Amino acid sequence: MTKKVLLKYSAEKAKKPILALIIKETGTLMNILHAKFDAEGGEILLAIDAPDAEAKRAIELFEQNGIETKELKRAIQLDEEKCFDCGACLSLCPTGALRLTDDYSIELDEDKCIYCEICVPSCPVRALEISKF
Amino acid sequence: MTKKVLLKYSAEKAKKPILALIIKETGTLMNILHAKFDAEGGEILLAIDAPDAEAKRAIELFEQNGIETKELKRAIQLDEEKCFDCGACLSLCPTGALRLTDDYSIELDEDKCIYCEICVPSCPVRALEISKF
Amino acid sequence: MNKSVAAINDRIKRGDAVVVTAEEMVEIVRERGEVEAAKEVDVVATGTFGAMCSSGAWLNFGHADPPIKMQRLWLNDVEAYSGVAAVDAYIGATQLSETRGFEYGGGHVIEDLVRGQEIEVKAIAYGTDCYPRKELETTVTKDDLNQAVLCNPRNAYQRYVAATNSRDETIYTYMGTLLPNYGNVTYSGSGALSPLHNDPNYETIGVGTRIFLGGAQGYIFWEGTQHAPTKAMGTIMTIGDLKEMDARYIRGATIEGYGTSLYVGLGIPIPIINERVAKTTGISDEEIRTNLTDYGVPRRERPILREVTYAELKSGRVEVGGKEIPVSPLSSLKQAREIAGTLKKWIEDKKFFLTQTVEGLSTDQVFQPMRQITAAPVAKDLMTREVVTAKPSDSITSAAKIFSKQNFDHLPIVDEKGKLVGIVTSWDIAVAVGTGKRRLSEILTSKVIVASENEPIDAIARKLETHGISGVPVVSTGGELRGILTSEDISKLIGRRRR
Amino acid sequence: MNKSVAAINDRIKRGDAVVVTAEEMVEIVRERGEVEAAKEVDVVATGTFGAMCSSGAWLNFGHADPPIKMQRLWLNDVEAYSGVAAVDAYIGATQLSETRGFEYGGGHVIEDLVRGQEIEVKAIAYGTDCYPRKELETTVTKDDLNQAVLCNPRNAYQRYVAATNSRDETIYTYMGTLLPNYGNVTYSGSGALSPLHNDPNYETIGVGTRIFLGGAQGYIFWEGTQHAPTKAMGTIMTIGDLKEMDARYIRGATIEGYGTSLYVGLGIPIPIINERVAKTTGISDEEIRTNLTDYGVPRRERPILREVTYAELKSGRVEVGGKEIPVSPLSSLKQAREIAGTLKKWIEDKKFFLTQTVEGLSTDQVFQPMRQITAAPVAKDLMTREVVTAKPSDSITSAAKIFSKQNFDHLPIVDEKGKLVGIVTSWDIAVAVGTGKRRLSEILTSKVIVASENEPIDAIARKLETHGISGVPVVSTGGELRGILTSEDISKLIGRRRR
Repeated sequence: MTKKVLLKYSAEKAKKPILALIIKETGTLMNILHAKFDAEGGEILLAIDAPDAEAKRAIELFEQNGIETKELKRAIQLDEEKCFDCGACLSLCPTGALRLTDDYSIELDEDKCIYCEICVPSCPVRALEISKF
Repeated sequence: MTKKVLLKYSAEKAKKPILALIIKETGTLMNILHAKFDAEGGEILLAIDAPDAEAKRAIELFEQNGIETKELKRAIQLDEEKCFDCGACLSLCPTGALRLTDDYSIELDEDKCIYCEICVPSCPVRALEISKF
Repeated sequence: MNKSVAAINDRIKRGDAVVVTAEEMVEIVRERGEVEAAKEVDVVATGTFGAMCSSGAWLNFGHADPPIKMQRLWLNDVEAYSGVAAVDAYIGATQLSETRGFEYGGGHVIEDLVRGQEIEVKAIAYGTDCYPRKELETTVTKDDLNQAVLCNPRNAYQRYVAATNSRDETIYTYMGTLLPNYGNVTYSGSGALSPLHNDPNYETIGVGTRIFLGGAQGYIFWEGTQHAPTKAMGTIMTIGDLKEMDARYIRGATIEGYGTSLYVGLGIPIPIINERVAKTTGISDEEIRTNLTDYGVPRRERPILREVTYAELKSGRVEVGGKEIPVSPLSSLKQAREIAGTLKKWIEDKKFFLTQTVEGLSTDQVFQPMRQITAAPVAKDLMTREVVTAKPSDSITSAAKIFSKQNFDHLPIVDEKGKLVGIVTSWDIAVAVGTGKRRLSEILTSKVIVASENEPIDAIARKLETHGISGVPVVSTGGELRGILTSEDISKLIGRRRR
Repeated sequence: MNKSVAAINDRIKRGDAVVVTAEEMVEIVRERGEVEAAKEVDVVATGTFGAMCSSGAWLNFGHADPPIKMQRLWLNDVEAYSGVAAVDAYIGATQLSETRGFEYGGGHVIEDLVRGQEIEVKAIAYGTDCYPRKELETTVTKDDLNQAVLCNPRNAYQRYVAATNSRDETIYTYMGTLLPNYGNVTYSGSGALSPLHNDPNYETIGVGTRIFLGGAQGYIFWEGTQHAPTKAMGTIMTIGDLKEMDARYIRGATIEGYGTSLYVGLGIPIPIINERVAKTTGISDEEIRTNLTDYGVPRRERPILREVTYAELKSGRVEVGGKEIPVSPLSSLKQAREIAGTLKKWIEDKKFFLTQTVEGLSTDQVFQPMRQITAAPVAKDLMTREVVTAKPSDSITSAAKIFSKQNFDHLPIVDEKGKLVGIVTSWDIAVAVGTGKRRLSEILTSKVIVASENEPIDAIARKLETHGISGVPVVSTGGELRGILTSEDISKLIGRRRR
């Protein structure tokens, strides 16, 4: 199963190519879902598509390199029956996981979701739901 | 000043011509404003237009003849500014003192009023007022 | 022959239109027939001035600083409803003052607004980031309001029932004070002048009809609540600018023992577009019938005593059971006539033009009772059936023994056929012993307040309250004692309901 | 060239009418000009789907047996208003449930009614001779109601301001959740599709205009509250039969931290009666401007940051202070487009005909603030001006002495110019003594929640509540300490108000 891991970089760590180094070292497939990053540090959301043990090893390596990691054990759902595409959630989403399509529909790209849950109560018809597992 | 006196006759007293006798005896001017009367007894509303002492004497004579008397020390007013001629009072008035004219206006004939006050609270705009003196 | 509203408006513009009141039209149709009347007359002006409880006004106060989203608000201590946007509120005619009770209500607030008087506003709120304010007090007149619009969900009942009272006590109803034993009759509506009765088929009246409303020009914008055209009980929703109205035609009212209301002056111009409409505007008081109804029975379906015509009602006397009973109109016939006259003059003076409606009103809507999920309990559902009784011939001493063993304070006295003939209380017994009386027949109270087996508990509860008593014997229609119902039995029920 | 509504209706009847949506019309006018567009197009269909707080419904329940005159009533625990006749009531969109708070309100009751769901009805009454019943509980669906009519005092704002937030905390407003430090922008209205913006001169829109309302055919029956056509902020009152509506276009909503509302789908058909109207229906998002407003300032007059166009807003990003800020529409643009499309289809399918209005709407009405008789108190009116302060360089010990003599728990720390640099509490002192700190500079909290001298008390009260604090230093615009305001000072004021 794909693990979603949020990496938090401090300003100091942001200068080093830690991600590249770890990918090189482990050979694990890691997909960058979302990154928000500058000289002050930032966040990278990774999807690690590997057997459990291998994924665990990669996460340990990040920690050893001084990167804070957080495994996201959640799922978010947009109930399309309830959603009437008002977009109240759009501007609250920090990663662009919620976005407006060309025909003004709301679309949820769960890959980008960091489960901050700011959008959930903002939905006037409770069409956004977080489940934890 | 004219005194208004309400005479209450029992069935027994109703049979005797007491009013006629007293008028004859005293010579006092007494005007019958309103009467409701049958074999069971009833009421007569009198206006006695005589000096105080003379009127008092006449009232005493009624009492001596077993007629209950009640001097009406009141005045009723219909505030024509407030009244909008709905007629809620009309059917409550036991003596016809409140009546509808041909043009559907409410008219108050105070001479006929026995100050029962049933009409007062029935007026939706409080246009009927009783004052006591 | 057919005339269009546009053609009639052209005639009004030219000063050629023939406008008559509905009363005048009765004579014209009677004398010349509807065919001639339709040719001659262009507009018939109607009018009514009666208590219309389903009236109220939308008010907009403008924003306060800091802003408030009014959660609850009071106008001269009468609660208005603000369950809409921040500073919009609806004040209804029957809402009572929290300090002055029946003497002042929403209807009076509306009249005071029309009169230009200052109204005290108090509001509370829960407070939000955009509307932080939680309390507000100010005073306003209609001039301070952005909108002050009379907006009535039910006006101008085509006709209404006439009311009387079979009970042996005076009752206070929305049909006015009703004297005991059919002592009087009340009715409402202006008969031949009634706006909706002049076009009962809704050929000319509909959504968008311009009308006389409270002295201003207003509009019909929907069928009214309880609209029942097939029963000649049509109603309309109306709207008009309160700021333009005249307090002569908008009057707050107190209906004794019932509550407050609003007298609304309303007139509809009927364009005589064809002979059918000419005929319906020719309707006379003799032709408008209604049911004389017994308000002494506190049920949804009240017994009908007879049919009466508005002609009889307007005569001031109605026969009930061989007696001539005095009548109260409740609506002001004088003002109804004045309104029709004013509307006629407005049209003649080219100040008022007719509208072509944008949609008709329903002609087949019916008025249904409320859906109830539980039957209302009646006396026999709650009464105690096993009642110890005594006979009139029983001795005081034997009755005294009963009281010593029982836990209630009223001993019903029944005759040999089981018919209730009176009641004796422990206090009566005590007095009897003191004064040397021997038999119950000497001391029983024969005037007993009773309930019938099928009388609803709510009505009995009101009876107990009104008379300040703690229980009543329950009797059959034949007068036989069937049980006893006490306020305690009723409290138990209400306790169950509240759970 | 001029066309009459009647002629357009004839074309609709014949199947010849050219109907386009307001978005399509933008292109037509842009490409061919209004003269050609007026010849070609008969009707422009508009649409909007947004939260419209000033919405609600009139309901008639029919009479209960025994009858009740509802004095207060609740629908699914949301209070409705029955200050009118016995069984009429108005339920408003923003009225909150008494058991579920912000999660359920009048808007949800209305949606549930439209969906045909059962609604719990509870009512109480004071009881009268004609309406003896004092309590009622039942359940109803819309089918059980005699009338269920959406009747909205304010719908379809022509346009509305856009909102952002200067504060350093998230705020919850009727414009949605606003992130700190201009973190996002929200707006409402459908821009080029906006019904009233397509006929801003009210040449075709007025009393009696038939519209798409909640999926049914409804009507405009008056100007809406806060109607301000000269500011391009016109509004309308609307009515339509709830029983015929579709829950797709009538949705109860919770606005986080603000309350409940109702999303209403509304579309107005604009008959292209002349070239002026063709031109106004050609308006594009680029031409519709509105003010980006700072909702961080909790006052009636909120600062305006800049003007933005609906084109910018719809692009999803707006520039504020050199930064691109994400935007939320709040109204559903997708549903607005769908509504315009449905209305277009209804007309093409001869299911919907236009109306000739019976009266215009005001074109010069203005929206005034509330009349207030007392100025709202601000910080400087209530604050304590004599405040004992300390300097950052003062010793812990000297500060401890101040606490021993004073009756408050916060010691403001000011620099030599009187500027507030931090605050120290008695708890800080205790900890400092325990950990061997010496100077106040080592322990002071520099992030202090403050109030400004002219900040309204209501806003400060909310601040104290939100942050769970008992008082704030009051500072000048330059940051100098001017006083202290505690919740106690505020309670005293509120106590005075309540007397």
